[in-house]
Amino acid sequence: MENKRNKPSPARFWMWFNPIGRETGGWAFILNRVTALGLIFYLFLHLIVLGQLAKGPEGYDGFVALMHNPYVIVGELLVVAAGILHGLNGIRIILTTFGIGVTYQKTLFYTLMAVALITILIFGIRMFTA
Amino acid sequence: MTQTTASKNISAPKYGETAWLWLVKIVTGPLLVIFVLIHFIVNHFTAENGLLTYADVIAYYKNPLIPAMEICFLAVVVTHSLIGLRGIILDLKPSRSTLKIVDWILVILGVTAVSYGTWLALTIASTGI
Amino acid sequence: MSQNWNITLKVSRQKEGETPHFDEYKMEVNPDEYVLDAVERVWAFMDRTLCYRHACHHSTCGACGMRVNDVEKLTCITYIRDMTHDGGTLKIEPLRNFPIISDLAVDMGTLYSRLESVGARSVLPAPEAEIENPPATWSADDGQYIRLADCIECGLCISACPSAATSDEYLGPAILAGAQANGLKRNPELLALVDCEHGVWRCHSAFECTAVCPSFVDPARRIMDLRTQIIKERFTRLFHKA
Amino acid sequence: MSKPHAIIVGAGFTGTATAHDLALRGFDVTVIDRGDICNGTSGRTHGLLHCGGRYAVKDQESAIECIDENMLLRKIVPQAIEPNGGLFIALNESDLQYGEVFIEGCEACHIPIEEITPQKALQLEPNLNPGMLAAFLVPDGTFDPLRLALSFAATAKKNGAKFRIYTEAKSLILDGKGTVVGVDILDRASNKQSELRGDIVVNATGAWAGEIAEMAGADVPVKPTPGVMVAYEQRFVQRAINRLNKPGDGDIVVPQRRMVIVGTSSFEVSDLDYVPVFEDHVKLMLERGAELIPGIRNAKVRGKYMATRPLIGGGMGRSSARTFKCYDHKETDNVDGLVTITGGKATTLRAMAEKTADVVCEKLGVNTPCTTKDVQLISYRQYYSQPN
Repeated sequence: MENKRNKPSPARFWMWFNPIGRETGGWAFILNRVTALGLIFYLFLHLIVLGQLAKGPEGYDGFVALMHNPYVIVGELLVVAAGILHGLNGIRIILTTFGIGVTYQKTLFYTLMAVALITILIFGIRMFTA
Repeated sequence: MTQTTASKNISAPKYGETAWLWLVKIVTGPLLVIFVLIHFIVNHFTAENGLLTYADVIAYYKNPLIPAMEICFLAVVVTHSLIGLRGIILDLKPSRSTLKIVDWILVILGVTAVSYGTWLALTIASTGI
Repeated sequence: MSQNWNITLKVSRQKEGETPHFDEYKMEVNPDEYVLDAVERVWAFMDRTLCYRHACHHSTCGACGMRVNDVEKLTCITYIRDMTHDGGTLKIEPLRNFPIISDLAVDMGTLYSRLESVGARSVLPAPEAEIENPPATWSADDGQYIRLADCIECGLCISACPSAATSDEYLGPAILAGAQANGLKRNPELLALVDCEHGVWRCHSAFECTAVCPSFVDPARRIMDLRTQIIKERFTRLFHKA
Repeated sequence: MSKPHAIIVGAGFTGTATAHDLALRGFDVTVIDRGDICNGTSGRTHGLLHCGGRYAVKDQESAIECIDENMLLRKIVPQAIEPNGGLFIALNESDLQYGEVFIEGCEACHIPIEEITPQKALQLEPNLNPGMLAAFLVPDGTFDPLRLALSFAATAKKNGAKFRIYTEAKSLILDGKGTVVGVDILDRASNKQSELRGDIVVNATGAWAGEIAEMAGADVPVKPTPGVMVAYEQRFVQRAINRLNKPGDGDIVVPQRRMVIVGTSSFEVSDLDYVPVFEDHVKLMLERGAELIPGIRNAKVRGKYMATRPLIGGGMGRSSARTFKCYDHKETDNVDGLVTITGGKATTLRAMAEKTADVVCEKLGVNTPCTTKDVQLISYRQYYSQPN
């Protein structure tokens, strides 16, 4: 009587992103995975876009002109935010992984996220006022 | 005697070996934080309003330290992200053969990205001269 | 003192060949009763077809793990008061990541077999069983006291772990914790098991295992400790190659 | 036609142990239970592996069974037992007086006890009531209820026994001549009914034994007697602590993982399937437990629960003997093909199984002796990996 109901399966990958009933560490995991995927996507997009530089001044300057679009700036802010969140959360993972602050991992997470929020805010203000 | 068994288990290469990969990911993480910081600080000080024109970028790349740093940055960020991506794919329970293919794709992708980036940085740096 | 509450139990039901659905049962409870008492009353007085696992009713056997309002709980020690309110609902579901036998009963076979394969010991001498804050005046020969160690093999951690949701090959928190407690130094053969693609490196530090563990095991800490041990051992090997 | 088929109803202590015994004697064994292993009384014991001291004065038959089985279980199933010993402590004059008959009783039942000074007892167990007047070291132990049963079940499975859990006995099949020839079963996981035929049906349902026997018109004089237990969130002692007096309410404290469990009370019920945990009994456990270990008063409650003992014989509550009894219903009710085992307690599960298997073998003319005294049980976890 092979029973497959409720068994782990790759098809249930959305469970990674399900925050219902989860705790601090679980939210941190979701945040980290979402930002990781976003940043990987951005990394390759960024490389392709920078290829414009090789085409000389016309291509690049034309492209930069497009970048002043406020929607694009919001997108850029998202990238910056993702980088900050992933980076600071990464610090928590490294520390706990070597046994440092395991018992304080929740406090650590909240502190780092507070720092992240402030930094993102500063970046946001600068980017929209520049 | 326990030592010999330990060494046997530990040194026997296993496919999907992740101890070293994991360590590389852990080490490249803080490196990236540092790189990003440098990137922003240097960016901010060398170009007042950011690298917004082609000319700015060319001027920025005149300092030979800049393309060197950017290439290192790229290598580290590609390594970190592709090891991370492999970690996520591992969660999807790939078969041994699938994982082998995934590994090859990731390696090719990584090498291509870094070579392309290096070529790009060097091209820009040489344009300026 | 405490007034009774009227609550609704929303119980996940699934017999062989059926698709899962919820059945609702309204009942009056004392909020200081346990969730398992309410489930047991559904079976005793309302619906004899309900299947669920339970045995010791005091957090020793690990049989009664369920998801209560989306959180993994050992239902025999979970007060109804802590999970809902007067007029509220208790949503009861089986643990995730285990095959369902029927309704709330799941098959723990893989968990038990894997715990066996890492030699997780259920009975240990007291000092090895890591009692935090032991009585101040323990005598020197405490080593003779054998005690049933803390992991009750309830599977809550496996159900809560995001890495375990997509791959049944990942050993999972309870098993890695069992290996750590058993000791890599004492059992070097365990290295091969925990240091591989389905072992400690698949943990993504979500700490959910520790958050839901009802029994002081702290699997996340143990997984972190295994990693440090393995990396240290690898460096030692690297520089002592014969 | 080769092997006789025994159906065991109930997968608690007696059911799993009897399955183990019969499997070793070459039977085809099928165990059915409406729940999982140990979902009834067995799972909910406090886990005291009795040395017999508790019964040494009034119920020496039980006491001797206990000490013999205690020593045996330590050898055959160490994976589920903490052999840490126990203490009987006296707190007042009445306890001290009881101490005298206790010593005699233990001698008569060959239970090795050692009187130690209260100072020495406090050295061993610093959390005991410092006002104790006398203390005796005894060879008690503690066991993990589910894992003890699983060890027997695993070994039975290894020897070919089959376990059908979530399978309820709806009725007994009679052949028209008053002989039980099988069980009508309901697979509760699939909601399918079917017939299970066997050469003998063993009713190992403990407190529920009367209900099953009645299906064949047979009678079992079992008196279900629930008791309340309370688990506290600190392991105050390493040994089982007993009050040195006649068995009474809340006079045992048993360490279990990071807890201690105080038990038990004693009352009677009519509906066995759900017995509430009465608050006044919980309070009584606290009061009585705190007499033995004052720290309990400030400890957090981890669990409150109850279990229904299957008491047999004519007595009331605590005065009933704690020994077990095996009924061949051919002799008691002229119903063939049905054997009931009930009474007793966890400590004597192996002996109960031996007795039951002896009766079954005699009825079916099987001549294989019992070997469970010498067979080491396999890991409880293998219950899940052994083929079913």
